[in-house]
Amino acid sequence: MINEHLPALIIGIPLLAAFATPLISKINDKLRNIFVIGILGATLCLVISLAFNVFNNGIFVYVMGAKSPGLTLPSGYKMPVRIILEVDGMSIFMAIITSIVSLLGAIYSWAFMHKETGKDKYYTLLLILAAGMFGMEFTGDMFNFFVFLEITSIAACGLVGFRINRGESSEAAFKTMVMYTLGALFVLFAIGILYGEYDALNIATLASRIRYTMLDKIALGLLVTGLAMKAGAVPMHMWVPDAYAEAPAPITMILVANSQASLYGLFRVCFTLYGLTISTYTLGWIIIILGVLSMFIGVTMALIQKKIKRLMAYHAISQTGYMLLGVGVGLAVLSDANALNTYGLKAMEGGIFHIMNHAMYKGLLFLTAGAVIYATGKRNLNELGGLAHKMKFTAIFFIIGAAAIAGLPPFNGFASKLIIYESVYKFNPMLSVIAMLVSILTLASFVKVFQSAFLGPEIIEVKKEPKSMIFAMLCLSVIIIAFGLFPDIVVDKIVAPAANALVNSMQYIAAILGGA
Amino acid sequence: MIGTLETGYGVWSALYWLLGLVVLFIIVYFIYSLGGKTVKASGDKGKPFLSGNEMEKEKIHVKASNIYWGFTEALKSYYTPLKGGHTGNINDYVSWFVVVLAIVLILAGGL
Amino acid sequence: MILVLKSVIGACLVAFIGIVFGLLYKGIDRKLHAHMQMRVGPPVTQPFKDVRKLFLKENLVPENAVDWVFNLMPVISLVSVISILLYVPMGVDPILSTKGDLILVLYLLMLPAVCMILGGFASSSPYATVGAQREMVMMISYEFPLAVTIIAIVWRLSKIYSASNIFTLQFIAAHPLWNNVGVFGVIGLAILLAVLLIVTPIELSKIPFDVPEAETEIAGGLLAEYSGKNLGMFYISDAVKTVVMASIVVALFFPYNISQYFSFPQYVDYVIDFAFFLFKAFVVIFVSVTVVRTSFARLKIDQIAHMLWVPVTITSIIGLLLLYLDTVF
Amino acid sequence: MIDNLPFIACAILVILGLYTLTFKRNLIKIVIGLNLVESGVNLFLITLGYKSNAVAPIYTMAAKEEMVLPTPQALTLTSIVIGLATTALILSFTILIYKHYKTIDASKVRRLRE
Repeated sequence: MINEHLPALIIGIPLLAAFATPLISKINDKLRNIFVIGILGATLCLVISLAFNVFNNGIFVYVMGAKSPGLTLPSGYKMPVRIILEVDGMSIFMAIITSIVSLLGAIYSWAFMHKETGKDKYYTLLLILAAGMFGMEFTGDMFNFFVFLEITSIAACGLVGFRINRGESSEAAFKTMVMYTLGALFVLFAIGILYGEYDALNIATLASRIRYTMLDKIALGLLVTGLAMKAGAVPMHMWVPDAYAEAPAPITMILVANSQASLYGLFRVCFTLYGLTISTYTLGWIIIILGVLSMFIGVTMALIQKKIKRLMAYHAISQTGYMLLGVGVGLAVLSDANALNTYGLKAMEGGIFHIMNHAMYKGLLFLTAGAVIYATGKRNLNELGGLAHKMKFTAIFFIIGAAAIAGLPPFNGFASKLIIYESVYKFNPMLSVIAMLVSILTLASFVKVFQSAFLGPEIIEVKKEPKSMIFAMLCLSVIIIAFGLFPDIVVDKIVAPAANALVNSMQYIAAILGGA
Repeated sequence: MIGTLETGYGVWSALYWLLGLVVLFIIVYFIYSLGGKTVKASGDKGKPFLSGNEMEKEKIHVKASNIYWGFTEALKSYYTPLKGGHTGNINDYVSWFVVVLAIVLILAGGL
Repeated sequence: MILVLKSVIGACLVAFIGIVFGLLYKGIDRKLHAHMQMRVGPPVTQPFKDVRKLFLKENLVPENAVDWVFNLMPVISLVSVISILLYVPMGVDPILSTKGDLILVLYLLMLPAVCMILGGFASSSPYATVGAQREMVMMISYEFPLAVTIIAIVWRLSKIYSASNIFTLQFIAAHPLWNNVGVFGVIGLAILLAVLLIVTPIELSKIPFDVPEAETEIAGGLLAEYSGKNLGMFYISDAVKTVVMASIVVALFFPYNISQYFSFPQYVDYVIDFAFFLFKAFVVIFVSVTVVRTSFARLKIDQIAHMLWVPVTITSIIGLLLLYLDTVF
Repeated sequence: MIDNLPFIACAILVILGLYTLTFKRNLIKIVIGLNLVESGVNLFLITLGYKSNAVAPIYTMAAKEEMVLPTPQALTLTSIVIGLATTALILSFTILIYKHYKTIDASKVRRLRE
């Protein structure tokens, strides 16, 4: 029974729980925390069971209010008109990331947000954000995608500006909101164009009808730019450091997953919607160039930052570049079966694996940054120093996260970067070289953070980090190390299905339209 | 073989490396333990060498913005325009978006 | 199972080889350096004596230092640098040839340097911090030419062979590129070799690139606060790193063996190949360490950064382009 | 040509909005610019479903069979609601910014940069 309705439940449960949260927090704060963590834990379980379902039985199609998508209308017209959720390997891959990250974010928030007011709104927004991300990942309908995109935008900006006692928070939230809304409006514009041309909103139906006219090209450009902006690609990245630095640390971790949900949307548009009709070579190059710019400019800007979370935010940009690079190479050779099989698919696997790794280690790093800010009340690296004397746990977690993001073996970042280097070079050797260079610049800037915050003489007072924060960081560290030691299992079991799902867009279409 | 990642053109197995690392760690730690005993120095002996200058604790710590001087100095001509580009002005954020939109539209239109 | 056994025994073996020959090369280097300056110089066994003396001394931890980082880093540095030798061919195939490749070696090469940097930072001395940040700046600066060199070679190889282990050093060493390229290719390879020979002394922070240590300027730099066995560990890992760098250069550019010209039993072949490898490594160290450090004076850190980011980078890209041209014509 | 007039109007609205967003420094005006873009997009959506001489799709018992396409209207309604939410949120941030910075000049509201 539950099995049939999994996708709807995964979106619905957090969404309903979000509006129950203010009521429950009227009773008791602790009860509310347990409730939120319980809901997100339950969602994680549902996602995992859906994942098994998808990996065993292929694409999972869920039609709101009907048994199958192929039902005819009363007038005899046969076409998928209902709201359809379509879950394939890539969607479920993203949903796994989202659910892990939001659960750990909620656990970390317990102690981190302990002294703040307005926690009921905080948790409500957190749950809405999670629900919105699941929606973006599961939906099989372009307009639904826009709606969920806006839900995440509103919830995310509400959380970015959560600390209304800080002017900077409001500023960051304002800027982010303007950018998010603008991007989403252009996405809506593109959806309008597609609807006007093909009279459909369903992704599969659209994909099967697209003829690649001039209007389609415009729609493609709008979609790519809008979604790439929300994913934080250079040179549309400037909101990223603002938003990431000003949001509370657990929220920043979830915002990373939110950006990745937009990245998912970008890939879905490029591969599934347009991948069948056009030679994607130029499109692939556009994505690769965005990726290379993001990697390089992101990391060089990070190197000179003074605020700990701003620095990490620039790294989030630069790591997004790796994903764009890996998947972009796959996209560029999509129509060349030989190249796709020899290195294109591997590059995509690297890029997609990197999405998951990045969510984990960047989450960990933001959490350690949160712990530092919690313990000292200082955000500026110039004022910090000597924390490793007292905060041993945080220091060790920071080392793990930093080594993973810099791609030092044996952590997970190394595995995904290795796949990217060793497949991308075949497409163009300079891409690999730049990726390797960016990796060491990343290392350099994290060594800087470690030196200025954790090492040196004890010069500031610190509070001890609470247990719930340590627990959340520990979970992420364990995931990072496990993925680093057994990368082949992760790649085979969940990354390869995701990459294949993107490449085989015929299957995605056939699941809705039936044997296309 | 579990733990061996094939990348298409290369290979990596963390487990064997870790095994080698453990063995090496035992060997190296054995050599290390042959050395003299470790003493946490205090007083004059434990102060950092500063060519005879007396300094407060806070001043000894090199601050974050002073690190990597040689790098930023060598790449000054790269960093100056880059820093100038990040104005923090919302108008510029939107302009960049519009510029990229235009470029992507031109490129995508020319497919 | 055999591989497990091999990696255990191999680890002991490379630890022995790395430490002994590393210190030996260091002694030879010092001797030759002295001779070139018309001095007599210390005996070849002097590095061993130095290490022994350091191990007899007390191991001081400064007051402000973060102890656990400060004491852990020398050990990890030596462990990680020796572990590279598991993947590098030394005349014979590497021990873990099927379990790691060239990119891994590059990353492992960073580990000892990072350990030294963190150790320097952890000692909380301004001189050490300055030295450590210089080391880091050098690392980021030489990465680009180094990456270009390696990717160019592998990319050119991948145009000829389509094996699934092109990135392993075993494969690269078994298929020397010199034999398979045209005129442009040979010039390009020579340029890349030159780049790698420039990068080698920087990687090892030898004069003229010894700004991180720079005794006359910042009092020993990142090792300023280290003493006793901790310093000994760094001393040994520096020696081992020399062997590692030399063997990477040998594996990439001079993988030729001489055993096939004789008809000895196989185990003698191994010994001959290994001895020939030691000779090639010695030549590399002599050219890129001893000669260079005798002939030049120390550069400033921003000069090094600039030199690596502009001229050396451009040179390496020219090498890559020539290799590319070679596939066209 | 005359049939395309609504589309041209949409394009003009969007471009005007982008102009406002790019060149106006007042934060309130930036919000207005955002709303202009939004109106343009909404107008575009609603125009898509237009049929001449057809009735609104809510009259199920109407004498004429011809109806305007209902889906774009539903889309537009949703989009308007979302637009309202974003505008409200963004204006409340503007109020907060004014409280902390005592200005709503975009060139002065930039403590976060580099």
